[in-house]
Amino acid sequence: MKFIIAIIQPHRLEAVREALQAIQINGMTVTEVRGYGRQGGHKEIYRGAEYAISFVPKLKLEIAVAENRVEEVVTTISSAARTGHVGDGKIFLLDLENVMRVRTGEADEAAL
Amino acid sequence: MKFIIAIIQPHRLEAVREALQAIQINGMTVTEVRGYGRQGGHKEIYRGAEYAISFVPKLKLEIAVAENRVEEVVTTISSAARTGHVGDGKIFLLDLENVMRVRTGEADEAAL
Amino acid sequence: MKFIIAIIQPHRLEAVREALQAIQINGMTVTEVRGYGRQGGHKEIYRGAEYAISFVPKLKLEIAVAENRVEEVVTTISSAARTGHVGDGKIFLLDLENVMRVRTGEADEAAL
Amino acid sequence: MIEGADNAWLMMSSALVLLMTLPALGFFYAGLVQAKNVLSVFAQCVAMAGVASLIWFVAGYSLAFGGTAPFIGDLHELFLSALTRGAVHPGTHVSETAFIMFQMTFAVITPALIIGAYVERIRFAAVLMFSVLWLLIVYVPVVHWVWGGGWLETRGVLDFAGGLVVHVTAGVSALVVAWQLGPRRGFPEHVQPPHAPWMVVAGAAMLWVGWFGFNAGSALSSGGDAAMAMLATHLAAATATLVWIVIEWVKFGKPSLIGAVTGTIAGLATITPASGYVGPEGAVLLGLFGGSVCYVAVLVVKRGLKIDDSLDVLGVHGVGGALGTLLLPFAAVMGAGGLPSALHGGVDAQFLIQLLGVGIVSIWSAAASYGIVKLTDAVVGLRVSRDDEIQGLDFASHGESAYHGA
Amino acid sequence: MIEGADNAWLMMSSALVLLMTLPALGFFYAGLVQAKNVLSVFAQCVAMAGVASLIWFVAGYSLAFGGTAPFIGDLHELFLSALTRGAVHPGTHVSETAFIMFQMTFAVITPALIIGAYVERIRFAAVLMFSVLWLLIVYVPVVHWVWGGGWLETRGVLDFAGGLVVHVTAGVSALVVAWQLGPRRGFPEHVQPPHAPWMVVAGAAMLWVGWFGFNAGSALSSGGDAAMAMLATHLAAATATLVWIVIEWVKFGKPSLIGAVTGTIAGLATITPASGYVGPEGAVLLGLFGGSVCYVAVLVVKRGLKIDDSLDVLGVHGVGGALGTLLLPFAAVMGAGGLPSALHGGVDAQFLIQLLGVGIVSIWSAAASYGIVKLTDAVVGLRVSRDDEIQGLDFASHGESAYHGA
Amino acid sequence: MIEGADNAWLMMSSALVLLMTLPALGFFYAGLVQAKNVLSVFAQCVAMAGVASLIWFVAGYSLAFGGTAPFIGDLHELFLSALTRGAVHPGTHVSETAFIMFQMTFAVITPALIIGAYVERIRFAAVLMFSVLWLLIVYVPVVHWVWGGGWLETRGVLDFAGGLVVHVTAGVSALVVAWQLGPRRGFPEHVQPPHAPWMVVAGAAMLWVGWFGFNAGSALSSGGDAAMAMLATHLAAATATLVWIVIEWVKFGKPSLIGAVTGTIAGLATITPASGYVGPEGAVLLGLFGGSVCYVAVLVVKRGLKIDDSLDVLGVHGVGGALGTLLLPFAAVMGAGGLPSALHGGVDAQFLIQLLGVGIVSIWSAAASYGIVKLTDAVVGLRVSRDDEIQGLDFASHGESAYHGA
Ligand SMILES: Nc1ncnc2c1ncn2[C@@H]1O[C@H](COP(=O)(O)OP(=O)(O)O)[C@@H](O)[C@H]1O
Ligand SMILES: Nc1ncnc2c1ncn2[C@@H]1O[C@H](COP(=O)(O)OP(=O)(O)O)[C@@H](O)[C@H]1O
Ligand SMILES: Nc1ncnc2c1ncn2[C@@H]1O[C@H](COP(=O)(O)OP(=O)(O)O)[C@@H](O)[C@H]1O
Repeated sequence: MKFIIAIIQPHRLEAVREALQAIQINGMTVTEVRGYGRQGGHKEIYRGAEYAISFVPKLKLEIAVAENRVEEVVTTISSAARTGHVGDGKIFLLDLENVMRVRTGEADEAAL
Repeated sequence: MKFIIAIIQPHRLEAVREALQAIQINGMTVTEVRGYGRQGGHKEIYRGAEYAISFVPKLKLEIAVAENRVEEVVTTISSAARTGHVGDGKIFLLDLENVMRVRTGEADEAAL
Repeated sequence: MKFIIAIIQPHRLEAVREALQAIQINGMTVTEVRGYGRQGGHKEIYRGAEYAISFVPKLKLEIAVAENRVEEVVTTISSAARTGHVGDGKIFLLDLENVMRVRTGEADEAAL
Repeated sequence: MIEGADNAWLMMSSALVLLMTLPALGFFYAGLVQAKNVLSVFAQCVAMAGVASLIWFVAGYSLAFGGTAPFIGDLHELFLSALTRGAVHPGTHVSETAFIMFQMTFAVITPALIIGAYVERIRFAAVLMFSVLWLLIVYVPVVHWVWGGGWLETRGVLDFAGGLVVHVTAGVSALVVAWQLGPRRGFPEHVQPPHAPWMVVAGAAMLWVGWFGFNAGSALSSGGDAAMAMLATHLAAATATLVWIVIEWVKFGKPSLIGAVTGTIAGLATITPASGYVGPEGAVLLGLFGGSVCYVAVLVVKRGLKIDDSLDVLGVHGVGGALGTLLLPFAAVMGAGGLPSALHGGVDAQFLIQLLGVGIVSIWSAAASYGIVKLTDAVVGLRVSRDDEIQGLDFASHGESAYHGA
Repeated sequence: MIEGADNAWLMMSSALVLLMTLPALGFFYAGLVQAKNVLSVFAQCVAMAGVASLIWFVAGYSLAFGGTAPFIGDLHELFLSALTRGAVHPGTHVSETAFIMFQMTFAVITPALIIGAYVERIRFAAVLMFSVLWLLIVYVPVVHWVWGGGWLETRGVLDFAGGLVVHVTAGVSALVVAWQLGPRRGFPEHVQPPHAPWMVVAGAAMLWVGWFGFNAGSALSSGGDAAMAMLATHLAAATATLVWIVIEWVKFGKPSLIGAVTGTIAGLATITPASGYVGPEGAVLLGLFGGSVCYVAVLVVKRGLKIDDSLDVLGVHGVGGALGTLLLPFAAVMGAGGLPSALHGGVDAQFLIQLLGVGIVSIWSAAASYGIVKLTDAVVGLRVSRDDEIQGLDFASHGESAYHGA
Repeated sequence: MIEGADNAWLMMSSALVLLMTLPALGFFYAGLVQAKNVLSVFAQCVAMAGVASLIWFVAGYSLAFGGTAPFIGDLHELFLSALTRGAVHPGTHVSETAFIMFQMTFAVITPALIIGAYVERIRFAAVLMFSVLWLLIVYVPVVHWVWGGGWLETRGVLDFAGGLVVHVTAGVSALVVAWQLGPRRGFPEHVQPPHAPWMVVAGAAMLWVGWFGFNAGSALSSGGDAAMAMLATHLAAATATLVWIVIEWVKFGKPSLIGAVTGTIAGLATITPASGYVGPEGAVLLGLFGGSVCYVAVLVVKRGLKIDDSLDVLGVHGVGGALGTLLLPFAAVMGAGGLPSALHGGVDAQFLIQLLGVGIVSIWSAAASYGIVKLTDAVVGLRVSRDDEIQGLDFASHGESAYHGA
């Protein structure tokens, strides 16, 4: 199994969720994060002076998937999240050794 | 070493923390997240109309543990977090290559 | 590639960001988390009674780096984040199998 | 002669009515939008306080209350440059200064109510241009017709504190703006829930309190009439609040807080035109109707017309104001506290006059607003870009964000 | 004859007292609970404004102020249907309408104070049922006894603005409700800290301001007596704030903000019954006692009685109100600003009368509340399910959440 | 003789001015700081309300308004122990009690304004010690000089509602404190943006409303003069708001909300000394100057002087107050609403007198504040440790945190 971590633009969440649902991926965990990257931050004005905000709001999705679905899921996320602008985000792929469903104690792919 | 990521119901935090403390696991990092899964979301009413909230509040615990304690820790978390309802959450197990304590520079299990 | 997870004191963020920028590490993702560890929590007073807050605010940095830069990055973070007090945090090192830039579809180190 | 007590009450009422816009309406509306548009709502309210006050100072007051020509006032009081400290407002015992101030706070809140229709997608420049023109072309003439000795007042139209002048003008115009501007991205399926219901209720609470100034202040005196208007206002608000709670409880099994306070505002809008003419029983009656009719109206606009009048300005304010105006004659004859003597030719005759008022004011508001919106669109553009809408107006229009990591 | 100035002041005071419930008390209490119960607190406050006002309209006012029978008023003013605009409240120069309005805002806030005892675990239906019965069975009779010409007033009990009528009734009843309802999950070891202290202080600040209407409005006139009551109120609040700051500073090394404003409220509750009878020095004395005694009382209830009167309604309001009632005779004789002539038979005699008042009102509040709670439990059930309590009342009872991701 | 209407208006104004400190200024300042220092700002405001009120009660009022010696009042009214309920304030128709109360709210807000200079790094004990001394050594004497029959009043200095007494004293002293205390960590490059702009605007809105009490209340009567002061206040605020919006729009392409409301406060500070002497046109003129001059002043202090007057107390309040004081003679002669007869010896002569007032009050404020700061530093220490500053004053000084996980 793999553990996918995707950083996306906040307003793409619904699109990604729907795209994943369409391919029967029905579980994920979302965190509000702040990203720093090429996109750079922005300037805010405060009483006539400008100051820099280095970090921009992003969402982080964490999705555990079975080995055989990894590619499909990554493609789905990236096409639903893409707007073509700098700052669209990244998808990280980590190895997932095991997973367990708390409620039932099921493990491995049965727990996803 | 392993890196355990547990998604739990927010109100189980204290129970899990106490259970872990009881087995001398004294470090973890907690994040407020929103989960999407079988549990589904809920409906909220807004001026006479209902709309769907797909995500439910969850907590994510991250706990690095030595190899030999993994099983014990996973069992402890899952039994302290279990309520028997859909939405109780998941425990993910990743491999942890190394860890370092910032204050001292200690590495490996000494740093936990 | 490696996936570095660093837990640091909130007020060290700017220092760490600048130190990383100085060595041309220009991407990271930051999350507000609450940590539990040796540092312990603190007491707050509420209407004449004290109660314990077990968790303290921390920041979690996630940084994907190419294999050959791992050591340099870990050292940079840990020296910029260090204050010498308990609670300075930890750095975790996980293996990163792959990464993809959403905007372009680039993969591997090119995507960092 | 200036009566100190009447003047004190009118000044206090002015403070209360300004409180309704700043911060009450700001809270109320800002809590209903998404977190990325919070500051833009407040900025619109603050700018409205600035712009409307200056318009009022330059020409608005003169055009509204100068002379008694049927359709519009005169220009004798431009820049208020002839205003003396001792001047008494005709027919009252309040100073002209206090009267101007009181009315200025009305000129601020009325265009501010329309904000609810265009939040989360309008250009800031369009807000300013629209509001300036709207004040001069819609608001000021209607004030003159109904309160300034104009033709509707001559016909006998009754509007104690602004059911027509404030709520119908704002509500109808809001619909026109929302229609022309188009809906927010995702409307109606993916509209996001109010980002901060606590802010909504804080705003509603201060609106309730401020409304005492709005309605009881409109008595322009501090005696039993003002206090009866306050009592009526409060009872209508209380009743409509409970009506909305009951409806949602029955329908959904849970009464929502936003629903309850929406009922409050509906009750307040409904009692407004009638507040000086009814007693406690009439007020409760208006609260019952206000709560239930506005409940239906909100759904009709959203689902029936499919217009994204985002925060329900027509459904709550427009419908409430019209309803109160129309029910006024019936409510005025209930109980010893009503004022049937104010009716011209009895309940039925007054009802027809009121109907005329609602009709004319609605048509004028709709037509003129349509023209103003078109002009505004042509000159400065109505709507922000899709990217700006997605990013949120707080940053896109004002370069700020509402919440910096607690 | 209606005096415009007195009437204006009473109307203004009514606005201030409504502000105390909406939004002040809402903020104060909502900030003290957990984030998942914020809206339920506001919903309880809003519903209280609706319910209590209608009860007052239907029968409450008549039963409280109709006639001077010893135990309860009459039914002549049901539905306020005989109320005329020109009616003057007997013995004053304010209109009956203004007096009813003013008293209505008291009928709203008193049951709203009790909210602090049952937050985070009560059923919304139980709140409504309890409050309706409590208003009719506890509040209205006590108002009649103390202010409506009833038997305690005849005996000479002094309660200027509601130390007995408002704070003792609410405080004692709160304890009974909290006891019957049982503690929140985790009480007392794992009680969560207030989720938003800024909200608590915002509420306390507005309570302080609104209290001027509460106390100085109770003079029912706008002369030197009202202003002295305002001055006394302010000084007692200021003093008790500092007392609490000093105690915590000494005890914990850090004065907390919530502590400071709890002191404020304690001082305000303590001065309330005495505010019309004391001068500045008496006020400062009451502030000193109010701050320190309530500090101890809060700890005693929580640790001693182990009752989860969650937001300390008894410790702050009940004890403060009783204390002020009892100290009134002593404070009234201090300085030129006091009003010793108001005392019946001197300080000691008056003290005994006051003691009688506190005793009777406490006993009645406790006994009647016990019965009402039992009945409410039997009919609609007092407490939400464990799951609902864990999930939070905002969603469980109202289908909403207070904060949607900033 | 006490006039009920004047007294009612003054009481109401007192409530409004207290609202300016609690919660308005609290919100305004707390929104501008970082999330970890929110509660400390509120705590400073609350403590100020406590401390300043008691100082006023003990000796402040007596020293400010007792007798007409040129430099300081007398001690006849210590502890207000001779204050009677019927006493009339000389030269007015308000009760002495109401006057004391009104002035007490000024004594609360003036030192509270200075909070803006020292937020995020001062010790709480230093706040208290500095404020007590500052009230007695700076504020009270200046009140006496300008309003209490002292030497500046004798010279003919005009200051209707506190341009000199409140804003210049606070602004100049703020600069001295900020300079002595040193800048916040990271100033000026890494200063964090305001953590909650919505809180800033909520505070500004309530300040705007409360300022009606501040300025129009200073008329000490409720007739046309008070209402003209209110009108002038409102127009200046509205104008300066728009000025700031326009400047930022032109300069940055986006008008910020915090900029707009900073303009509001600048306009309000500027009109304050002149509010009783000008008509609508003079008010708009002052708004134009207030908005633009304070805009420049804020930048000059930060970039030119490089002093971390964190929330711009000098740039906004000090400069605004001085500016209004100096422009007063010119604005007073505009339009029928001005009061040229109040000027001593014409516009130019009065200007020189005003200049004297600004000069003297600035020098006294600066010199005395310098001494007080030094003494405070020696006795309790001015600044928290570096660790405490990093951790934030909310926890370090008060043991609390503002936001517990929504
Ligand atoms: N090396 C990295 N490690 C972790 N997160 C990163 C890294 N680089 C970028 N990110 C995350 O991805 C987001 C988008 O990256 P950015 O460089 O701005 O745009 P793009 O991915 O389109 O090139 C950042 O805001 C940050 O959250
Ligand atoms: N595939 C997944 N990847 C990551 N997180 C998941 C995944 N599936 C579920 N989760 C997380 O676990 C939580 C509980 O899952 P859910 O399916 O609702 O209940 P259960 O685990 O009891 O079957 C979700 O809210 C989500 O945060
Ligand atoms: N075993 C662990 N797993 C995950 N996070 C941990 C673990 N131990 C500590 N942490 C995180 O690191 C932070 C600092 O740890 P702590 O023990 O307090 O200090 P130090 O690292 O200086 O010994 C904690 O607040 C927590 O967020």
